[in-house]
Amino acid sequence: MANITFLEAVAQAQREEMARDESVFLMGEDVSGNVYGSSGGLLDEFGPQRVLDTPICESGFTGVAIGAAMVGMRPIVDYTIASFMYLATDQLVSMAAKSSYMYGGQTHIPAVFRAAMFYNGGIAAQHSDRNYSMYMNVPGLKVVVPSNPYDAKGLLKTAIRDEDPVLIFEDGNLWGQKGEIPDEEYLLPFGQANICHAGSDVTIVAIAARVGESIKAAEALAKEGISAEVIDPRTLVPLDTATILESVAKTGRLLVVDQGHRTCGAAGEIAAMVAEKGFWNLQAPIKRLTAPDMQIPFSSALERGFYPDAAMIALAARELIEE
Amino acid sequence: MANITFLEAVAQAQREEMARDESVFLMGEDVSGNVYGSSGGLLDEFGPQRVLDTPICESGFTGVAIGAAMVGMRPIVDYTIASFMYLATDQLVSMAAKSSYMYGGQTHIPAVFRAAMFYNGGIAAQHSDRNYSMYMNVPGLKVVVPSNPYDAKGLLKTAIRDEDPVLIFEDGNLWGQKGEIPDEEYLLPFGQANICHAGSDVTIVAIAARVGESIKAAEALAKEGISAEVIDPRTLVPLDTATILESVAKTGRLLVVDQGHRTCGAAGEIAAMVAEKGFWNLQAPIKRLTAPDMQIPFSSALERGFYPDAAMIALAARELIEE
Amino acid sequence: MCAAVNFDISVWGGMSVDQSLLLEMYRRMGLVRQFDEAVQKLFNSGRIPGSAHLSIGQEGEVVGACMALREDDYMVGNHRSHGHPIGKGAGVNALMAEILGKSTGVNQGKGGSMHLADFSVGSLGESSIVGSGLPVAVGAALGSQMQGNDRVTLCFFGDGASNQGYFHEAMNMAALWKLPVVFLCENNGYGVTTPNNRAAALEDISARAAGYGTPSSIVDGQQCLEVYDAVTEAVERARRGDGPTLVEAKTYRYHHHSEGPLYDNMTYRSDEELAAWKLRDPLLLFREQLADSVAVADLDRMDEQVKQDIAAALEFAEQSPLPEPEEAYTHLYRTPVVVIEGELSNG
Amino acid sequence: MCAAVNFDISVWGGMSVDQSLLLEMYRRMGLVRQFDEAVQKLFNSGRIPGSAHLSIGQEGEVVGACMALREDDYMVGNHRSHGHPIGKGAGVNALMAEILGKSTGVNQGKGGSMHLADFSVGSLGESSIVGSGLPVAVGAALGSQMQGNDRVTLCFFGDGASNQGYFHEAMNMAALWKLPVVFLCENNGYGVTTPNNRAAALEDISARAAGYGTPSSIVDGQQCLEVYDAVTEAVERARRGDGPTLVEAKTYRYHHHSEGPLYDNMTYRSDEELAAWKLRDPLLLFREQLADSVAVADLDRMDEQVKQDIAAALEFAEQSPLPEPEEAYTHLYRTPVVVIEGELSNG
Ligand SMILES: Cc1ncc(C[n+]2csc(CCOP(=O)(O)OP(=O)(O)O)c2C)c(N)n1
Ligand SMILES: Cc1ncc(C[n+]2csc(CCOP(=O)(O)OP(=O)(O)O)c2C)c(N)n1
Ligand SMILES: [Mg+2]
Ligand SMILES: [Mg+2]
Repeated sequence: MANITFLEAVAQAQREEMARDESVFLMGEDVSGNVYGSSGGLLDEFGPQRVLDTPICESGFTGVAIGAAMVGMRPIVDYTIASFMYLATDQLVSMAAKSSYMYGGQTHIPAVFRAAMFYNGGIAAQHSDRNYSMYMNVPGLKVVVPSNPYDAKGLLKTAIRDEDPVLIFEDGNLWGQKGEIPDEEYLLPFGQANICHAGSDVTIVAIAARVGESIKAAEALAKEGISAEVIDPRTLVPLDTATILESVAKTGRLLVVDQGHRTCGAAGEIAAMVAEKGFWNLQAPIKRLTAPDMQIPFSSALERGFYPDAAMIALAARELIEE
Repeated sequence: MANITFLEAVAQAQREEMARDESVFLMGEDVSGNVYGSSGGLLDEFGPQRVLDTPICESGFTGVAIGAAMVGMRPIVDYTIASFMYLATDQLVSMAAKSSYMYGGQTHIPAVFRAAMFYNGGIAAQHSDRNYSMYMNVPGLKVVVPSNPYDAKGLLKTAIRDEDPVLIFEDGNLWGQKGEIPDEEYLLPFGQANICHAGSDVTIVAIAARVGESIKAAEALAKEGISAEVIDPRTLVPLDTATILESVAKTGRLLVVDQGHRTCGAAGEIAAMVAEKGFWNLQAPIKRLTAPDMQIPFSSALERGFYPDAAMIALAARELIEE
Repeated sequence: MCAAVNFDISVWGGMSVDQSLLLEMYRRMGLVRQFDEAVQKLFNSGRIPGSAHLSIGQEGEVVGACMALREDDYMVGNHRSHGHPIGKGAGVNALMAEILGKSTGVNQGKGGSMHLADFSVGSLGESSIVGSGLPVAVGAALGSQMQGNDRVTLCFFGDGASNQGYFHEAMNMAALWKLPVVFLCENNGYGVTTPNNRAAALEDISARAAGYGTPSSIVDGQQCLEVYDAVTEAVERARRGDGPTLVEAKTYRYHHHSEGPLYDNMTYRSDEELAAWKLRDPLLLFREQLADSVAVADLDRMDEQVKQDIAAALEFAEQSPLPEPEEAYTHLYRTPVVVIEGELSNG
Repeated sequence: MCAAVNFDISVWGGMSVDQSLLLEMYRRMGLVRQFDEAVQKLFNSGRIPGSAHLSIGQEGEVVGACMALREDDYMVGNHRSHGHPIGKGAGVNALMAEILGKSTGVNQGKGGSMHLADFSVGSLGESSIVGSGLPVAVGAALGSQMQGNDRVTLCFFGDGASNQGYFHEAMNMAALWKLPVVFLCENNGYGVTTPNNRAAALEDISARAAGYGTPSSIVDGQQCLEVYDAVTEAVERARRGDGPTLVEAKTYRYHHHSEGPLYDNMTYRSDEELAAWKLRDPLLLFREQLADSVAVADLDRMDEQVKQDIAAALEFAEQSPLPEPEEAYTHLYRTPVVVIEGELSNG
C-alpha cells in the first residue's frame, strides 16, 4: 500500500500501461514538460514520440488520435482542461463515437480522452466547465468520473485497455487528495458503482468531488441519527442503475448531488431513471442538488456557494427525510 | 390566413425581420443560392452582404457571427444540418453563451443559430443528430424547438429580436408540413408551452415532430376513452415548468416523448423536474419514450422504429394508465 | 517542389509501369464511372435512402492518386467517395450492397453512401463531415511512423474542405512531424453551389502549402497519369520519411452536388462550363493516351468486363437481404456495455 | 508587402507623429509594465484567484500596435491581455479592480485576469480559449464593413494560437471579404513550455499569409515604433478597404507562462536566452530612441505619473467592495429568462 495523490495515481496508471503495451502513447499540449503533473518521468522512460507534445489545436489532434487508433495505436489524449474539449467536439462525436457503428464494426477507436475540471478556483467562465453531461448524451462514448486516487488509477487502466473511446473527467479539486493504493496491479470495471457509506434512510448519489462532500454529510447526518447511503457511480456511461435502484428500494429517498449545471445534467439523468424504474419505492420527491444554471464567475465572492458542499448536502437530505 | 409550409414560415420570418431591421443578416453555406429553401428571394431583396455565403468553416463563421453581434449586428446563422454544430461548439459555448456574463454585461450576443435535424431519412450517423439536449446544459443559450409552421415563424421572429444567443432546432421531418399562418404580424414568447390537446388522464410532453405524433396518439386514445393532454414546450430553455406541472397535477401521469437520445436528454430533464416538483401528484412512474442510446444507422430497415411514433406513444400511454 | 510532368506514355510506360498497370488504371476508372452511373439509376428509382454524391468526371484524379499507393497503404475519403475505395482496390459487390443498405454491405448497411469504407484494402473510412478526415489521415500516418512501418496515407478532400480549420491543423502537424501523408485536394471548383473563388481567398489551394514548408503541386485532374506521377513522387517522399506533400488536382464533377431534383434549376454554373469540361473527360483522355501502347481490343475487353462486374454487383446487392432490425443494436461499442433492452424506445 | 522600417526617430517624429504621441506611447508602455508588476505582487501575496499571465517584456508590440488605432477602432485580446486594454486606452482603476474580483471591476468581478475588457474604449474582450478571438475579430470587422463605417479591428494572438484552425478560418474569411482587420501575432517563442519550432512547421507565422494573398511583415516586437509603423500601414490598408494584414512581432515574455511556482524548475528555456532578451528591453530601447527628441525630465515625469496611477489603481481596487453574492445571478441573459430561485443549489 502506498499513500499517493489522485494525480500521482493517474501518473502511475499511465506509466504502467505505457510500459505494458507499446501501442499506448500520451499526447497533448506540454505533456513532455509535465506541466500539469501527470506525466513526470515519462519523457525519459518512453521518449518524445510516446510522450507527444502537440501544437495547440484540440480539434486536429483529437482527429490525429482517432486516426492513430484506427491503425492500431492506443492514444491517451490529455486536454488538460475540460473546457478545451469544446473545440474537439466534432471529432469526439462525429468520429470517435460514431466510427465503430457507422463502419459496421470494421474499426473501433480505443482512445482515452482525459480532461480536468478546475472549477471553484477563480478561473472564471471559460475554464471552469464540468461538462461530462453533454458527452453522456452521445452514444458510443464512455464517461468516467473518478472520485478518489484508488478509483482514478483503476478506472484509467481499464479505460486504456477498453476498445472504445473513453472520456475521463478528473476533478481538479481532487488532484491533490491522497489515498491508499495497493502495490499490486488492479483494474476497476466500468458500470460498477461504489457504495461509499452504507445507510438506510436516504440515498445520496454523488459525482466526482461531490462524493467526498456527501460522505462528510453522511457522517454529520449519522450523528443526528439519519442514516444516509452514499453511492458513487464511478462511470456515468455505463451507469450502474441496479445499485442505485436497490438503494432507493431500501431508503425510499433520493438526493443526487452534482457540480455540473442542472439542466440536462447527470443529476437529472439519474433522477429520471429512478422516477421511471424506482418510482414505487419512492417516499418523497427526488431532489437534485447541483451548480446553478449559471456561468462561473471569477470573483471568489461570487463563486462561493456555487457547488453543493457537505453542509448543503446534509441540509437537503434532512429536508428530504422530513417530506 | 395563409396555408404554408414550415420552411416557408421560416423564410417569412427571416424576410420580415430583415426588412424591419437592417442589422439583421443571414449567413451560412450556400444561403444565397437558397439550397435548403428558407432563403428564397432574399439575395435579390437584400443583396449578397446580408445574405452572406460563407466558406465551409463552422467554427470560424460562428465566431464571425459573434463578433458582428458584439458591434451591433444581428446575425442569423444557418448551419443547415444540426450535426455541423459540433464544429462550432467552442464558439457557441465559450463565446456566445459566456460573453454577456463574463464581461459583466458590457456586451451581449443577439445572434440566432438555426439548425435542421434530418433524422429518419437514411442519412446515417453523421447527419442525423437531434442534439438540442447537449446545448440545454449550457447556461446562456436559449433553445427553441418549434413543432409546426405557426410556431416556427412566431418563435423565430422572437429569437431574432431576443438580445441573447438563441439556438433553433428545426425538425427536418416537419419542413414540408403545412399550417395556417395569420396575415398580420405575430410573435410567440419564449417559455410558454402550448397545450395542443387537452386531457385529464395522462400528460404527454413532446418535442418537435414528436408533438404531431403525440396528438395523433391522443386522438387514438380518445376513441378508447383515454383522455391525454399533449404539451409542446416550444422552448426547452427557458422551459415552461408551470404548465407541465399543472397538467401533471391534473392527470397524475407523465409520458415524455423525444426523438433525441435518452441519456441526459431533454426528456430526462423534464422527467427529473416533475419528479422533484410534481412528485406528490404522480400516480404512476414517469415514462420516457425516446430514441435509443444508439447512433443512427443508414439502412431504412435498421432506422425504422428508432423514433417514437403515434402507435408507440399510445401504447406507452396505455401502459401508464394501467400502472 | 514537385512539378507536374506531361508524359510521353510509351516512354513512361516502359520506364516505371507496365501495360498491366495501365490497363488496371483504365479498369478502375471505368469501374468508378459505371459504379456511379448505376448508383444514379438506383437513386432515381427511389431505391437509395438519403443522398448520393457522385464523382463522375473526377475519375482521373481518384484513380491516378489511389494507384500510386501500395496495397497496404491507407486512404481516407469524404462524402463524395464511392470512387475512392474502388480506386484503392475494394470489391464493388459489398460497396454496392452498402449503398442499398443491405446486410452484405461493407458496413452491413450501417454507413451507406457517405461512409463507404473497406478497411481490408486500407480504405479507412469516409467521413462526411467536411474536412474531418484530414486530421484522421494525419493520425493514421502518425501511427505508421510510430509503428516503424513504411505505410503511407493518402487523404482526399475537396476545395471546400480546405477552408475548414482541420486543413490547417492537419497540414501543420503533418509537416511538423514529417509524417508519411499525401494530401490530395480534389478541386472541382465548387462546394455545393459556392464557387471556390467565393470561398477561398486564393483559387489555388496549393498556395497554402508554403506556409508549412510543404511541397505542393497543381495537376490536371482529368489526366490520370499526371496525377499518378505527382502522387507517386509524393508517396516516395513520404515513404522516405521526408514528410507530407499537397497535390491539388483541378477537376470537375459533371453532376450537381448530390442526386435528386434539388439543384435542377440552379444557375451557379453554366452549361458551357460543363460542356467544356466534358470535352476533357478523364476516361476519353486516358483512352487516347493509351492508344499507342495498348491495343484497342484490350480496352474494349476491359470495358466489357467492367460492365459485367457492375451488373454482378447490382445483382449481388439486389439479392442480398436487408439487415435484421436487431442488428441496429450492434457495433456501437467493441467492449460491451450493458444496454438494457427495456430502455430502448422500440425495445 | 509591408516591409518593416527602421526609424530615424527625429525625422519620423517630425513627419507623422508629434512628441505628445511619443510621450503617450511611453506612458502606456510604462503603465503596462507597472500594472503587471503590481499584479505579480498581488498574485504572490495570494490576493488573486486563479491564474495571471503577464506580458512583461512584450510592452513594445502591445502599445505600438494599439497606438496605431483610432479611439473608435476595435481590439480583441487573449489570455495574456492586461496590457491590451491599457494600450487601447482603458483606465487602470477598473482593470485592477477586476483583477481583484471587485464590484467596481470592468466586468464587475465576473471575468478577472483572463477576460479584461473595456468596451467603452473598443476593447471587445479577451477570450482565454486560445485562438478563439480570431474569428470574433473578423466578425467585428465584418460588422464595420456592413455598417459602412471605417473602423478597424486589431486582433492580438500568440504564436501558439496560430496553430489553431481558427487562425486559418479567420485569415481566409478576412482576405476573402477584404475585411478591415489587422492580425497581430505576438510571437514570444513559446506556448506555455513548448517552443514555437516544436509547434509550428515554420518558425515564421507570417509565412502563412501568402496562402491567402494577404500582405504580411515581421517586425521587432521590442521596438515599439517599428510595430507602430507596420500596424499603422496595415490599419491604413484596412481603412481604405484593401483588406487584412498579418503583422508578426517577434517578442519575448520575461515571466513564465503564468504566475505561481509551477514553472520554477522548468528548463524549457535557458537563463542566457532570457538575459539576452532583457538586454533589448522595449522600455529601455524606446527611452534611448526618445533621448534625442524628448527631454529626459519629461520621461522621468511620465514614469512618476505612471507610478502614481498604478498606486491609485491599487488603492481604488483595494478599497472597492466585493460584489454581493446575488450578483452572481445577473448578466447571464440580456433578455430576461425566468430563473426560479429554488432551482439554484444555493437558492
Ligand atoms: C462540416 C460540414 N459542413 C457542411 C456540410 C454539407 N456539405 C456536404 S459536402 C459540402 C461541400 C463540400 O465541398 P468540397 O469539399 O469542395 O467537396 P465536393 O463536394 O466539391 O467534392 C457541404 C457544404 C458537411 N457535410 N459537413
Ligand atoms: C483552446 C485552448 N487550449 C489550451 C489552452 C491552455 N493555454 C493557455 S495559454 C496557452 C499557450 C498559448 O500560447 P500563445 O498563443 O503563444 O500565447 P502566449 O501565452 O505565448 O502569449 C495554452 C496552451 C487554452 N487556454 N485554450
Ligand atoms: Mg468541391
Ligand atoms: Mg507564445
